[in-house]
Amino acid sequence: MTPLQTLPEWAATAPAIVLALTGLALLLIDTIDPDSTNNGLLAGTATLGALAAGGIAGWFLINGTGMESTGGAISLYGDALVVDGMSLFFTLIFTSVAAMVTVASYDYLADEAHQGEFYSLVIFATTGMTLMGMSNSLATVFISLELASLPSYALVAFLKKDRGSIEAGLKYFLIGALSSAVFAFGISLVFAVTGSLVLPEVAASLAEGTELVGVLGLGVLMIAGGFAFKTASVPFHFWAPEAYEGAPAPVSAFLSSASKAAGFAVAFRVFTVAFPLETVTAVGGGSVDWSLLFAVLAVVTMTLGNFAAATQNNVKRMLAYSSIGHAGYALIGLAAITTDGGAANGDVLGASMAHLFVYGFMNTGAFLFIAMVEKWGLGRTFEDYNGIASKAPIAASAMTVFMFSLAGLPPFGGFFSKYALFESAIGSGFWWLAAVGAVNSALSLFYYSRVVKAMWIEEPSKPLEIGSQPVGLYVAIIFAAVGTVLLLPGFQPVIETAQTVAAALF
Amino acid sequence: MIIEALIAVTFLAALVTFVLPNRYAGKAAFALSLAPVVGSLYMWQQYDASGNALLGGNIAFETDVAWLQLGQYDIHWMVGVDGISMPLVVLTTILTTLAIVSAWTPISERQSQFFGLMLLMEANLLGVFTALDFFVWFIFWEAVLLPMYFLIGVWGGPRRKYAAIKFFVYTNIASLVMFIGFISLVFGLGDSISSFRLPEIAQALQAGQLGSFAGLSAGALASVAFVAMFFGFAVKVPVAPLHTWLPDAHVEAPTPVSVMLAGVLLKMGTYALLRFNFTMLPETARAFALPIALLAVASVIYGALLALAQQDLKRIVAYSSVSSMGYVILGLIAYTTYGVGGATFQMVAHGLISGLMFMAVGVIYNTTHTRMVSDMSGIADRMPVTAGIFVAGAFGYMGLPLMAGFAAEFFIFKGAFESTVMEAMPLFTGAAMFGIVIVAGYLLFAMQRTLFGPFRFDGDYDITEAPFHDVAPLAVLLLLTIVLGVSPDIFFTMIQDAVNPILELGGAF
Amino acid sequence: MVPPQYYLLLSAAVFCIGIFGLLTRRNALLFLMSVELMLNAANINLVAFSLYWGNVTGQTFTLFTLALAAAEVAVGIGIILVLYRNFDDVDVTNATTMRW
Amino acid sequence: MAGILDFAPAIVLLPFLSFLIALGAGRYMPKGGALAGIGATAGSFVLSIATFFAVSGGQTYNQTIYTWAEGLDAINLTFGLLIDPLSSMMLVIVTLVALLVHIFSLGYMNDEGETGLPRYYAGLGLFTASMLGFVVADNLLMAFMFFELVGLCSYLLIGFHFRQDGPPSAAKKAFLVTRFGDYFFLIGVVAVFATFGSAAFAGPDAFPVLAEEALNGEHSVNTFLGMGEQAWFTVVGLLVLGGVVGKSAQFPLHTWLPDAMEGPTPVSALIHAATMVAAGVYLVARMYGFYVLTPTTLAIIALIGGFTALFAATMGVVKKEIKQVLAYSTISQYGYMMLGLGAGGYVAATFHLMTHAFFKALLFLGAGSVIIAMHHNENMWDMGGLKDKMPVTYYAFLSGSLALAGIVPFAGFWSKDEVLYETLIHGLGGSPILLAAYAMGLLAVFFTGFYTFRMVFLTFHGEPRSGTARDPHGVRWNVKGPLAVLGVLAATTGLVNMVPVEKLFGIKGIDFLHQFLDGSFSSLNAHHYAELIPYSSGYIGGEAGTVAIGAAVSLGFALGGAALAHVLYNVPEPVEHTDKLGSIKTVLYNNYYQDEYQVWIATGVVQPISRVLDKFDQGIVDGVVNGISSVSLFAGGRVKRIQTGVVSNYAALLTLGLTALLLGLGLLGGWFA
Repeated sequence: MTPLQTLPEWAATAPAIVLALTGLALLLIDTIDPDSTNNGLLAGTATLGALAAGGIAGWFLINGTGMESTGGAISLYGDALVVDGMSLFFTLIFTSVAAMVTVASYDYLADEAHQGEFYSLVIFATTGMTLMGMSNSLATVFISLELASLPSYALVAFLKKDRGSIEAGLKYFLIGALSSAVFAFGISLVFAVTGSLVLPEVAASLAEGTELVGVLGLGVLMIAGGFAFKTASVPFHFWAPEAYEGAPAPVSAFLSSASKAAGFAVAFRVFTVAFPLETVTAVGGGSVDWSLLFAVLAVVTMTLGNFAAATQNNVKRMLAYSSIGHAGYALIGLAAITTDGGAANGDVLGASMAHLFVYGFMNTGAFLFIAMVEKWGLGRTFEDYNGIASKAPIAASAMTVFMFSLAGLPPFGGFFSKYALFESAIGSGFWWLAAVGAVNSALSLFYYSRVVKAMWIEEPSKPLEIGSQPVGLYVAIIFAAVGTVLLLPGFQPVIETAQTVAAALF
Repeated sequence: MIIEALIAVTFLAALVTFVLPNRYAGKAAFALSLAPVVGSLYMWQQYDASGNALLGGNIAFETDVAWLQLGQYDIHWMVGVDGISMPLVVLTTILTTLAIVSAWTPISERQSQFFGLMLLMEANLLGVFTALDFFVWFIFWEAVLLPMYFLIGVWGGPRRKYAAIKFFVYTNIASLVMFIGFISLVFGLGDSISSFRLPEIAQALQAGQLGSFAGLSAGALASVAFVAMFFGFAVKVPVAPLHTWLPDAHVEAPTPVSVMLAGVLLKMGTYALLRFNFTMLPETARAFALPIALLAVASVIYGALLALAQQDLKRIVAYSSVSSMGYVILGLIAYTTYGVGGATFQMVAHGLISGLMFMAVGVIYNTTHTRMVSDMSGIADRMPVTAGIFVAGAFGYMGLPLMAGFAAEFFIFKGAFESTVMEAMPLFTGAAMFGIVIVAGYLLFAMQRTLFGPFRFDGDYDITEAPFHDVAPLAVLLLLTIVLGVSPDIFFTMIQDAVNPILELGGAF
Repeated sequence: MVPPQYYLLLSAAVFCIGIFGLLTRRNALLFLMSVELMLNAANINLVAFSLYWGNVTGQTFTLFTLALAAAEVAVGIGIILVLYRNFDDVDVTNATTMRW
Repeated sequence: MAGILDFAPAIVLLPFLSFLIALGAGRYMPKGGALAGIGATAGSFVLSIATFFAVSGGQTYNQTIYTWAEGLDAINLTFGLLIDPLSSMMLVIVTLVALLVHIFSLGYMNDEGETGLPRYYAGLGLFTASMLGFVVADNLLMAFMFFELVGLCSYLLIGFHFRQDGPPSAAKKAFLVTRFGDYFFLIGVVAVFATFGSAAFAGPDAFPVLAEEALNGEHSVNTFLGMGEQAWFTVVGLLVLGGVVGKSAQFPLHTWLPDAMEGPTPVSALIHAATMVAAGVYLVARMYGFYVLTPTTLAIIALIGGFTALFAATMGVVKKEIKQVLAYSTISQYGYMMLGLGAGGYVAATFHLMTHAFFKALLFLGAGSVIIAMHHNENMWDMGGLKDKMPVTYYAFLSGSLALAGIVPFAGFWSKDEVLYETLIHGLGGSPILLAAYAMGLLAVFFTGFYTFRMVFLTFHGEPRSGTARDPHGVRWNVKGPLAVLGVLAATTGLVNMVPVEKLFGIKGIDFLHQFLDGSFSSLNAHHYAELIPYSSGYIGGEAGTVAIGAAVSLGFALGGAALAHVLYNVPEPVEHTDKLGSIKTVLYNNYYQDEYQVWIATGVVQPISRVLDKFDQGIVDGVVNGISSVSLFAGGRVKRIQTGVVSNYAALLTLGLTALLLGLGLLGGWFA
């Protein structure tokens, strides 16, 4: 018996509500006195809000809200939203990333204008992501996706005087607009075929079959495209390198970790609930086998990401490409789903979620380290990183942890999450996907270790001076590093939860 | 719990050393590193196991607690030692301590980090040799590479960056291939196992539980996995032609690191070969006897001939390591008590002797600041003690009787000659044994040019006898070499005890 | 009544026009307009098939789409504004400081 | 009962002790540890004598005293002592020579003010200990191990003067060449273990006995590579023989020995007379029971021996340095021993081993004394007329020379004659190979006589040819003493085995050595070997006649050689007559270019190969490794080019990608069916 039974059902959306209120509160604070920029207060409020939402989500998870143990998923507002284990799990990812980002921004934005807007945008975007995780209808999917995207555009272009930031914002926006158009068209096509937008109903009507298989296929493909944009997967990835490189580093962290995860969250739900593989592979003589589609995307994405990352001179851009590569790994979660998979489907999907969870820590940490280096004004290329370890050993050690963990080396969290992913892929018979992934992570080791090499082994070309010791950034980075390390011994609960909640989708 | 204690103490020692000021780090690291030495010697004295840890023998100091349920198979924290790992544990602790002492002179900057990393590496090495769950083992296995990467990269010679990255990426890719091979094997076992505990897996394989996987029949799967794992470990050993990272790493690494690299890290490869390939897939190994024996002979002769062509003392010893490790492979494939036992004994013997040689080269380098044979001659005139130990060590390397090297090599030759895996084993043995002539060749040439003849030195350092703390480790190693050579049974009995079960393994599929 | 296939063809045509414009125009504003065209192609479908299926889901969703399109344009205009400030032009192919 | 033989281990341990003492405390001791060495070797000598008499009294000793490696489900590898007539005799020889060499060293090293004496005496001690360990070894493995240690000591002692260029190089060569032989020996050891599961010389599982039984089909052994017993035993025998050829400096591995003259002269004496070089021949005698089973091996041994005897002798005739002459004479003399063993003359060879030990030690020490006198000038052409200046040396040296040349009644005559006699009768018994070997041996006698007396005359006779020769440096008791002892021995040891006398005049029982070697273990005594010898004997005019003829002929040749030397060199002002040899001269001076081709093999073949391999390793093998990485980096460089930075292109590519997926899935994936 859990205390939740005593609450009304809408309370299940508490995380989203809390986030939304926080966002409003931030705007309020900013309007009360728009001139003085009380950075600490703003950052504090944002972080508190994020942590509160995360805490609630965690509490729900522990209490089993929306899971079998308490009577299954809680669906609200005419099935437009649904709160279940998966949405809560992803909420945890979004909020923790958001918290780290807001804390880090405390230093990063110290002498920027419009801080109130910044934090509120971050929080609103987080709200959108949370809703993406919950949305159970193509309509809410589209809306929440836009709610997450629009603030992101603004955040990327936040540094109005910085050409890089503007260019990044422009590209992100244009590609985003295009993708959302494609996405919307896809939705319209699916509606045309099924006459409904609510995911289960779509599935139901598909189960009865249709003669417009071609239209359905096109629609599915375009919807997949919309998600591919959000997750920075081929061929909708083009915005990612520039956006991540040009955007303020905390924003890059936010986008590459949380936004990507959000894209996967909604993709997982839409494709497993609205287009169950066993249904769509036998619809009206056609076979819309989207797992094949994602298998192709996964292979292309991880390969392209890793190969392109291998030859970058700019650490930030290298990380951008590596984050494309990781999108490829995560796609395995969808690619390895089979019609007769049963438990294996839940395992691989859960493994993908667990990987995104760990990725949330190590990748955010890595980008925040870059934020710190930018703060120090050292530059973004590998050469600029030479010898940092001699000045800031702790931060450098943290970055080393992130790099090796991203490469999937033990003894760090990335090893188990990646292993779990490949292991479950093998478990559902996609050993060749796992093999490709393994080869790619071997290559990735090369460019990740370049960063380590620069920091520890190379001699600084010019005498490097490190000014401040930004507290907020340090806190965030060390938090991320500790998380990354502890996720090796403590991986058990993560993978367990992820796979349980994923299994609930099938 | 003693193993956990051993590893934990070493980890703590590393952490303590990290935070110490540079000027105390060396001495402190030495003092701290005595704890694991004592611990391992205590273990050896208390050692009461029998049989092979993977094949149902009773395991000494065993711990086994469930850790992770990851997908289909559980991961346990399982550690313990048997006759194969016990000597290597002792070797690791002793060699680390000596290496630390030998590092006092050459390491002049960022000492606390250096010695901390040395201890960190020791802790991981202890983990590698004691872990009995695949994942625990693999985590330590990989974790060894990180300190090594920094030790070469930060404190190394002029081309250290290239050497470090090469070593790191090369060995990591090898580990990955090995990892894939082993995992596919595990999946081939299907539901017949419930965890990654090596004993469980080995016994399941023996029980013929291996099924088909990824469209491969059991036999094919075994072959593929065997090849993948062999490749992975062969890089580490290293077996020619996968050895090219070794000379670079050795030449660039500071001497104490070379000592650890040649003395212990290479043994990880042969240890793993024995534990995985030759214990878990004996039938496949026997089926591959011909190529493996060829590789072994190739490594021995090729490595020795390459050593003959070198001008850099360190490169000479580095290539001769390739040669010596070839003997180990030959002994392993022999599948006889003396063959496999001798191979295991050679791991310890070569650990001591190669460590001794590298240290000796290092001591000379500390004073001359060059390792080029052509740059000096008649050093023995100014550094008699060092030269004397150098000569003794060199003869140990040539397999002089009553020194550990001879015992190991003779065991291997005897075991390989009478092996039944192939009709032609005697021929391969004979071919490999020619290594003892070539090794004598290049070591004698090197000694004649550097140590003997009229004193000549192209350099402006005054050559005097090395300080006590440089020579002491050499003396200790020499003593150990002779002790092991005079009574190999110190380790050989327990080694045989652990090795013999492997020889009885029949065909599982 | 008009069979739904025609609506599909119409919307497809509009969508393609949008893509064509977006590929050929370098002016950011025209780019934006093309995107609007594509969104409207979606709207055509939604409305038409909402009629076809006899429910209002599609039409309601169309309203949302329109609103979102407006919001998108708002953000877009803002970005294009700063683009103009920094690059003195609204040509989207100018901003190429980052590549490869 | 604790018989004297239970102290046998002490014979080995005492010199080892002196090694430790000299090494550790030598620099604090008077004479740099010499006294310790002398005391130790004296002790060993006394014990050896006691052992010798105990053995002649019929006692024997064969026990395992230490298990080196205990095999679980496998055989043990052990150390043990085997004291039988052969080893006890050898013990006496080695300890005596070692003792005398130690004493002589006082004069040669200490009095000459050499530095590094502790190292020197430590080396001597270890050398003696190793050799003694080898002599008493009761199995092949132990024998091999001490065999190797002997090699090590020779390396250390030959290279004693490591500050010069020559000695280290000579030491390296000595170790390397013998190592090459030992390579085959080691394979042989391994093969013996693999074949018989035991490498014991004596006892129930002695491998010669097992081999014998195997050949008689009473016992089965593992053979390899699909060979039959006979063939396989031959192979094993030849493998072990490799070590013998190396250590005993037989053709073609003799090249290291002349260079080894770089070592201090007493060391040369030790190496040539009693230890290193003797080890090879002793090994054959030790496992003679195995060799007699394979006629092929015996024939090869005989041929190698005969050829080496002649070959080395010819090279000896043109040498300038006194020690060089002695070096080649050593090679030649060990050739005789091999000849004797190969020809089935077990006792004869052993006999020659003993006599040679004494007179060769004598000659080297004599040469050493001369060298001291000549202030370390070894060139005989700078000597001459020393006989009046240093009579003791002269007469002792003369005695040794007569023995070497094989002039009756000096030791060498009896032993060499018996070797040749055995060869002759077995050759006549129907073995042309042996006859050929005999011919070579006989011819060698002539050259031996010649170069020996050429050496004597040039050194001691005629007029002094240099200032130092006119006024030589004196030598003290510690030089003269050993010379005197050995001089007497060289003259008299022959009498222990006067077989010809016995045969001619029918005096029974004066072939003491024969009787002695017939004693003890049935499987190790001369009788047993004699039964197994695969030769039959043939005679010319009866046994006595053959003895007479053989003796007369060999004596005649020896005297002939001596006479020629007398004519050419025993004149006031001798000159070189080598020009008379014409082109042969250069060949002889260059030792038949043996060194040249061996050095060429090392530096002209092996080193280039290794350099090529090095290039290959750096270029190809490593190139592939680096190539893989650069290829993937290049690929990366290309892949990232699609990121042109122009957003319109992105849109285009995006659309293209979508279309491509559309088509791909439509055509291949079966969507839109």
